[in-house]
Amino acid sequence: MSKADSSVQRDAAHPAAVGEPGGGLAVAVWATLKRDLTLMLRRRGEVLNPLVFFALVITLFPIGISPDPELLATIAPGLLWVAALLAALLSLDSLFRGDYDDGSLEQLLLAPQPLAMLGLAKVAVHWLLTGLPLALMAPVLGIMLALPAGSYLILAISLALGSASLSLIGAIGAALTVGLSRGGVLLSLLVLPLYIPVLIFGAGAVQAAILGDGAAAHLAILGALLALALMLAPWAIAASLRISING
Amino acid sequence: MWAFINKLRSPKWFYAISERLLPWFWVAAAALILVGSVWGLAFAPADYQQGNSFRIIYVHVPAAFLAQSIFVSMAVCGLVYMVWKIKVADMVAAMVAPLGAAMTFISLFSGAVWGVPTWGTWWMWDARLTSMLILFFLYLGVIALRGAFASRDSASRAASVLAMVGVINIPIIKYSVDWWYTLHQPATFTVTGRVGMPMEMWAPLLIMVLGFYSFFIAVTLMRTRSEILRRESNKRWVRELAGERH
Amino acid sequence: MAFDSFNEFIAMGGHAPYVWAAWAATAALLVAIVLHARAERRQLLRHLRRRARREQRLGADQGEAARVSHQSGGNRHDT
Amino acid sequence: MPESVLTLRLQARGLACERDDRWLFEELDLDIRGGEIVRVEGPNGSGKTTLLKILSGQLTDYHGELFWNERPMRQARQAFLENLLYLGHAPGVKAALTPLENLAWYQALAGEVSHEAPRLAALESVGLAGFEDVPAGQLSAGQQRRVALARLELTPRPLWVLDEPFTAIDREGVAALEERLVIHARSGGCVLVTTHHELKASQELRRVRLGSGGPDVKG
Repeated sequence: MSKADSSVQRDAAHPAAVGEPGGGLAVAVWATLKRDLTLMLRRRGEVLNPLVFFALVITLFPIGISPDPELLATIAPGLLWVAALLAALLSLDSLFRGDYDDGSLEQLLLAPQPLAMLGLAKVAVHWLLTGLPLALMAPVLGIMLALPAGSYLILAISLALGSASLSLIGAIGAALTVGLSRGGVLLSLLVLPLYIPVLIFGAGAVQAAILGDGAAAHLAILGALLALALMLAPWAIAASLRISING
Repeated sequence: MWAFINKLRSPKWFYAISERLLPWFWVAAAALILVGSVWGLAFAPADYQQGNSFRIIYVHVPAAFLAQSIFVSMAVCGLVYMVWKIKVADMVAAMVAPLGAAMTFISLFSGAVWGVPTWGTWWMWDARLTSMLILFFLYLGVIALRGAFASRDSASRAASVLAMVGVINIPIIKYSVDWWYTLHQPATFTVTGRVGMPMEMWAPLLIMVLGFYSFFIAVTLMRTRSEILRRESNKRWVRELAGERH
Repeated sequence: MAFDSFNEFIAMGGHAPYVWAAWAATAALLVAIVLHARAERRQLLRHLRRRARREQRLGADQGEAARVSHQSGGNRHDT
Repeated sequence: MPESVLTLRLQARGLACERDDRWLFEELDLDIRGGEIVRVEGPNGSGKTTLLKILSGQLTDYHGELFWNERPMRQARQAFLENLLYLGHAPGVKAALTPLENLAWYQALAGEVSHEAPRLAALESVGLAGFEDVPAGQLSAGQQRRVALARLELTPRPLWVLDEPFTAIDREGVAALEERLVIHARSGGCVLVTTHHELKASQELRRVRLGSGGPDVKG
């Protein structure tokens, strides 16, 4: 007890002495990354669900359309991209919901760190455990859709790049709807139209690789979209979280 | 400038000033739309390729213009509301959203009907129509989000943020859809926006566009006035206003 | 005038269904928007006026009493 | 009194909060200094939680002005947050993490690099010794609340804003917490609290009453 009391007085006299600015942010962001990763890895089902969903949706298409490899090959880039996009959307609703329900979100808002950066850490975890695995899994499903050789690497790279933008944009929607009891469907309605540019250039990259046009331009545009999203989305996420916590 | 912003803070002031402006916009809207319609339907020459079906342009293009402008105005209102906490701005934003969705619908519907004589099909994934369709979904998202909150203040803020996010995305969506379309373009020509349209064709179009804008302003003023009364119904000036008009 | 007769005007060079469908739908929607705005305003004013009358009946003192009566008795008198 | 007390001062001038055209409270003036326990009272729906959210910097759409150590809140926000510890209705404890992991995150969130020893000590002080590595989801509601309360010991902050901190805690825990609040105030800290539990009268205790008749501040 006495130790704590003496430090209370010290801090009251020198408010700035608590936590060094600059170093403190790195510590907080790192701890948030670590915490969210630990949380997700303790509930492995939630990490696996989007991947299983991805594989299932891809299985539906040959059954629903035709097993003809030539036909599948022409639509494979778009199918893989759309299915991955929907799979990433699936896990978006839970991005902030757990923290909202148990009160951690309030604490996140009151941390003496920029909320945008802490939100970014949470989005990064979402990408690491959803977007990245989807990108790594896509080539395997590409084989099942007879995706022409030479486009597999581009498929994985475009998905890895694009899904980072999707996580960032989607997090805005998740932050806006986290205070609503049934925000799930609304979230898709808000977010899907905003996903379209990423889809166009992502699927376009794979298409271009198949045609042998070189996908560098597409990947560059995907990178530019990601840079833009990285600059703007964290602020929108922070503002949205502040709105939701007041709801 | 500050004085003006401070005046805007008062819904009562907006209510008074809009009462004087409103008739002018109604008159302008009615006159411009009437002149533009008669001119466009009966007097403008038929298009050498599309014949008379091209007259759909006089409703399709003004609606499309308005649909985009309304989204921008909604985002600007959202920004004004978030930065200066001017409630009238949020009321305007709430009132224009359905109007914008309606305009998007008109432009989609007229575009689809126009597609039959031009392309021989009701729907073509034309760049403009596709962008319009996405815009329609964006409108539905903003309207749905505003309706989903129990607290009106939170709903207003959330809708403002979404409108601003949307307006940043609209040019990106538009350019990426244009690019996507040129990549997959089938061998048809785009229906609107050709260069070298003669004056007899674009003059009525201009008049119709102006008429639609006047209509938009008039409807927005009118509905915002209603919204002011609704939200301020417990304020004294509204009570007095209601008391006077027996 | 781009047409020689009224019948030609109506026929629109064979494109009549499309041109008139697009124009009619637009006109209908614009008129509906205006009618809705008007109905909304009238209903609101009627509601406000009814409330004002009710408050005048309820008490000569319009200030505080009126507000209280509205808040507590709104449902009772609305039927 | 040590000099440090002078530097802890939270003021509100003409504070008013309107939510959806309803005034929760108006013209509220507060001057809270170190060494005080301020209990915010009022019936349900009188805006107690909202007031605490405003005073803890979560809600920003209020009318009136807030000052932290004589500086407007807008400018002093960073310094204010570095001195604040807020515990809300929900304990903010992750069910899938152990109490130790929960505390580690909170400590890092404050920007402090730390070791396990202070966390263990904090858990022990709230009677959770032996539960350090049990996932919080397996603890009772009262024990989860205690994990949150361990933060009072873990990160020394002069200003405590506590919304119903006595919820779900047993009688001994209530007594210990109550005592802890008094000790905190006596050592120069400040406590802002809402609770249905009747606090023992002490010279540090002040009451702020919210209600339909408007706020009423008693010394």
